[in-house]
Amino acid sequence: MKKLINDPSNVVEESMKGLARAHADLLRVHFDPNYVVRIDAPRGGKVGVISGGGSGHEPMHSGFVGYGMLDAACPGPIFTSPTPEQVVAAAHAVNGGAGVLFIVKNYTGDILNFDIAAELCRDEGIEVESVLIHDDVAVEDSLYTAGRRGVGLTIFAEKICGAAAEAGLSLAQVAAIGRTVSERGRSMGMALTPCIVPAVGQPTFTLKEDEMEIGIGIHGEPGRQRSRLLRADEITDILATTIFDDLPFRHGSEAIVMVNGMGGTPLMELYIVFRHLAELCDARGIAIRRSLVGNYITSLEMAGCSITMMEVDDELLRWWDAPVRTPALRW
Amino acid sequence: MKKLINDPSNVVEESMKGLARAHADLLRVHFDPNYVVRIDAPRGGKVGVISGGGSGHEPMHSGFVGYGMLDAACPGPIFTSPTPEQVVAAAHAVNGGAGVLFIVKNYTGDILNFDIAAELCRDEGIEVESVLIHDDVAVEDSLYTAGRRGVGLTIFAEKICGAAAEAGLSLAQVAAIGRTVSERGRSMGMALTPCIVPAVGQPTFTLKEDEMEIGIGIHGEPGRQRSRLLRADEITDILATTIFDDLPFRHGSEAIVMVNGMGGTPLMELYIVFRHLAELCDARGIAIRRSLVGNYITSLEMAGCSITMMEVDDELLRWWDAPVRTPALRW
Amino acid sequence: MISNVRVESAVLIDWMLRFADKIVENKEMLTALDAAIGDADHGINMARGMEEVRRRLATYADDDLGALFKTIGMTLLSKVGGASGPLYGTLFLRMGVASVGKSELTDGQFAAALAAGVDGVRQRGSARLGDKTMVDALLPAVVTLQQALDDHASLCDAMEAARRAAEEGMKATIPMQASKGRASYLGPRSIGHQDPGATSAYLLILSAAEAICHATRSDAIAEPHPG
Amino acid sequence: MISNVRVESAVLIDWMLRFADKIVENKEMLTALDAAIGDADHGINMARGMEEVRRRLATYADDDLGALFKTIGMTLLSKVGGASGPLYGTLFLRMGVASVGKSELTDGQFAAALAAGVDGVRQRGSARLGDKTMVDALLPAVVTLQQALDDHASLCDAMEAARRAAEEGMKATIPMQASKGRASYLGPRSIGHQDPGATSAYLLILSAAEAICHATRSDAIAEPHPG
Ligand SMILES: Nc1ncnc2c1ncn2[C@@H]1O[C@H](COP(=O)(O)OP(=O)(O)O)[C@@H](O)[C@H]1O
Ligand SMILES: Nc1ncnc2c1ncn2[C@@H]1O[C@H](COP(=O)(O)OP(=O)(O)O)[C@@H](O)[C@H]1O
Ligand SMILES: [Mg+2]
Ligand SMILES: [Mg+2]
Ligand SMILES: [Mg+2]
Ligand SMILES: [Mg+2]
Repeated sequence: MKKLINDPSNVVEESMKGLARAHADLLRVHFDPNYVVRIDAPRGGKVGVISGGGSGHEPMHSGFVGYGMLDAACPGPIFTSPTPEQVVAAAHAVNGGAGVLFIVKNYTGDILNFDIAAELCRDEGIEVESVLIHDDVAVEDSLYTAGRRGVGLTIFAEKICGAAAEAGLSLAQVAAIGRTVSERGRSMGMALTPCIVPAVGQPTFTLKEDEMEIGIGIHGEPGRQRSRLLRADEITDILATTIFDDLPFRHGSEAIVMVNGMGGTPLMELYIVFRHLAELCDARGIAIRRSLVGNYITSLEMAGCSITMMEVDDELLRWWDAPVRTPALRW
Repeated sequence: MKKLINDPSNVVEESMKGLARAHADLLRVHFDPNYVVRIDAPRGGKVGVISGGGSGHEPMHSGFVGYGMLDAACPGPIFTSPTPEQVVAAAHAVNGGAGVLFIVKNYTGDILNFDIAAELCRDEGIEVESVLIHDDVAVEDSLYTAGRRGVGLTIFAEKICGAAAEAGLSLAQVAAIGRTVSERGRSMGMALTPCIVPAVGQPTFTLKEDEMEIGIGIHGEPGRQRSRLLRADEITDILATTIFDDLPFRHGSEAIVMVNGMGGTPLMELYIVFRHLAELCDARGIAIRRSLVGNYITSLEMAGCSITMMEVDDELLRWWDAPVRTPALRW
Repeated sequence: MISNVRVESAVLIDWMLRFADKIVENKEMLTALDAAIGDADHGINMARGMEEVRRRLATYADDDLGALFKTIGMTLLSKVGGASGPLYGTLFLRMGVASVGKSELTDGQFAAALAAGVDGVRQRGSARLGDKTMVDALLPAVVTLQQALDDHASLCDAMEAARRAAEEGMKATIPMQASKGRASYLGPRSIGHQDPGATSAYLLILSAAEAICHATRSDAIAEPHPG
Repeated sequence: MISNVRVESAVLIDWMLRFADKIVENKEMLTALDAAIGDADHGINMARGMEEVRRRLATYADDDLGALFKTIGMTLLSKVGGASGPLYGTLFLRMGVASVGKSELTDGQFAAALAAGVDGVRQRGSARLGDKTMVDALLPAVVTLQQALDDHASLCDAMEAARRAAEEGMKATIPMQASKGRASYLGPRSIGHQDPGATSAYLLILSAAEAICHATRSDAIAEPHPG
């Protein structure tokens, strides 16, 4: 295992310390329980937007704490959802009297911990709403399973809910906008290489030189299907077509599009994928209104990419375009 | 070789196409000869700031084209400096009558090609100044060698010269500021893993599971020294101390500091390194005035990091803080 | 006939210390099981939680079993995270609710408290038998325990039967396709692997059987020669 | 005595086509040499350039050797990049300057043009003998060529001597520590590897010797039976 770390059991805390030093103008960190919070929290009368989840997906979530996006992030251990204690402490830190919104990715662990946190917050008189993100089209959407995983769309929800909260909308309104985001977005990812959880020291799966995994999540878990290594355009075809057909995105749809790197893939390759995705959108008459290309929701050093697309109207675009000032997203 | 590419011989052009689609509001691209240019170039009366070099270091240089930074970037093939033809064409595209500044990294290939380009530009009546970046303290600085490589400080020079040019300073003034940057900055890097040039298909060197390279450049070349794998703090000690002692940075120095990822290292690890670097600066009485943590000048999918530090005064800080709007840097 | 064990604080703490030891010993194994169909952290998660439980119980004095179980439950809830933290946390919190004000449990009370805990797990996670989760080990265990007590077995014997049921339940997860938790994302690829949560749940029941039978033997030895 | 060869457009184009073939054939080898002490692109760079030279020369008609060399030089300059592009580009541009207006070169003119080219390389890169660069193959070759012609050798024989000198110069780079170019960053670690640029330079001189000696033989065969 080759990593720039000191001790596998301290990676989350040490990196939080570095984050705090590097972005002291935007955020501060709290330990035991661990959370990252906007420098100016709590803001009276403003809905507090909170997300969280396992670490190892940086910059998500901590890198999106700041003006116009998250009020707080609760980083769990690597790939392990945070505890209710963390979430409750973060809720206290950001609650300005207008309630808090939890943006929760659809994993059993995240849901259970955020649900318990919500119960505890409500017991203490803090109003809570939750938005569930479950955008991964690689996973079957069935009543008899845990449903679809929450992946790249989380960034979109954090940006858009953050903007709405910053504009002073009510908790119910911000939550409603978050649910619209959740309905309109779809994602799918693939991996060229696995990743190594520091405390484990071994890759969670292995792939031969000529193999790849299609339909992976963001926790180093194997995907839905192993396949021989394809060219970038063929991979893009598979991911994009599955996404297009699922929502579906149609001729005339307008979309915000993200080509996301899993952590170990060079930016150059992500642009190669974006290039073909744009060609496919052109061919289908889908208009790309905004885009992100880069590492936004990663799996440690995994090589690979994911595509996220969300159908938008002018209102969602306005929230997207609203100013944001965080370590990893700013305009 | 596991990469999201189609054909090794098209990676640069395909990724330029993706870049152009993703950032059509900031830049456009030109092929044969290849260059990336600000959407509003040429701007009358403004010095044009141009850089370039081999590809494979993304986001450098193309990701820094835009308002307040580069007017044009000339991407060569992977790890191969661009040709004079590219540079001359870019100079024509950005020249607004106030001349152009070349920011050149100290490699024989880059110097030769930019020198020839400068000769050709001057023949055609375009005023040219060059700033040479040679900040890599891993390399011996001797009159009898090619001197120190240009690495991370290039980003600082591009940002600061870009801001000065945007403010309307003359070519001589912008070049003088660039030379100040060049004098005051130092860098050093290390690798945990090598990288694979697509057209080669093999790593340029190999490292055992318990080995690392200290003092690598950004072209997949081996470093000055192979060592057993150390902990993040020990690695940071080596890089930082070499940099501190070289300038030297003293008690009371103020600095802009970058912890840069080589491409395949997760952000979390870079923050772990930054954390310890900040502790070392505290201990020496060096004030970190601004910082960057992330992938800014990479070597394809290489895992590892580099540290860049530049001593600053209030004037340099003002240029650093000036607004910038590029794909990879914006504030 | 073996004397009835007194299920009091010391026995329950012994249960937890044995469970903590087994979790730590089997940390890599549990993580490896989770690597195959999950995200390779179950052993790490459980060890983080149970080491903290062990620390807190080292100096634990309160005789009230409700408080004891609540401490265990809250510790797991605030240290484990993931799916298993809230689930095991809930198990002990519910056992605590069932034990409030008591300093010892009868056989039947113990079985009922455990059943309440497992019921809490089912409610929290809404998993059913066959979903390939910890419920597949826990539910057969509490059902068998109650049955054996109804059949007048000693608590030690009944727990041994429950242990066997948990073991079978754990093994039965191997051929299942997961429909709850992270393994469900794998679809048919989840088949052929033993569920990590069912495995840690088996260790929980195994530890309980050991602690109870150990206490029974100690009591049996102690009784003929009362102080 | 072997007749004097007429160094005209066809011979020089033959030289370039042979050089292009050898570069393409040895692309991997040159890149592997560059991987050891550089950045693993020398073969790729040179092949990109020489394939373009080959394409342009396929339909090349102009008899003026100055124009021919300029075309070659500009092609390399605008296609190769890196250190080798401007250096080889300069070599041919300088040969072009030395050949302007001529449609054929005498032995001495050819040697002088090549010497001017190599001198251009030295000026551009300011490398000296022993710096572990292409100069270590090129300089011995032009010195030996001039010497052999001064000693009245035929151009073919003189080029064969030059080829041997280039080969020795190329091999002599192995024990050198680089002090120019990318390999210099390696310091002592550059010792023990053959310089990639010296290797391509040897192929250049080898191709020239082959083209000239081939033309000499063709002329020799052609001469006894003039059209
Ligand atoms: N809905 C559920 N109900 C009961 N148990 C569950 C449920 N979801 C997951 N589990 C159990 O949790 C175990 C995984 O725990 P762990 O790896 O610690 O958490 P995570 O899945 O969040 O990484 C699974 O093996 C399974 O037994
Ligand atoms: N200053 C110089 N003078 C002469 N030749 C040089 C000089 N610097 C480098 N070279 C030659 O260039 C070769 C490398 O060429 P190439 O790999 O194509 O370019 P780059 O080093 O830019 O990647 C070296 O092997 C060396 O022979
Ligand atoms: Mg987990
Ligand atoms: Mg090169
Ligand atoms: Mg798990
Ligand atoms: Mg090279």
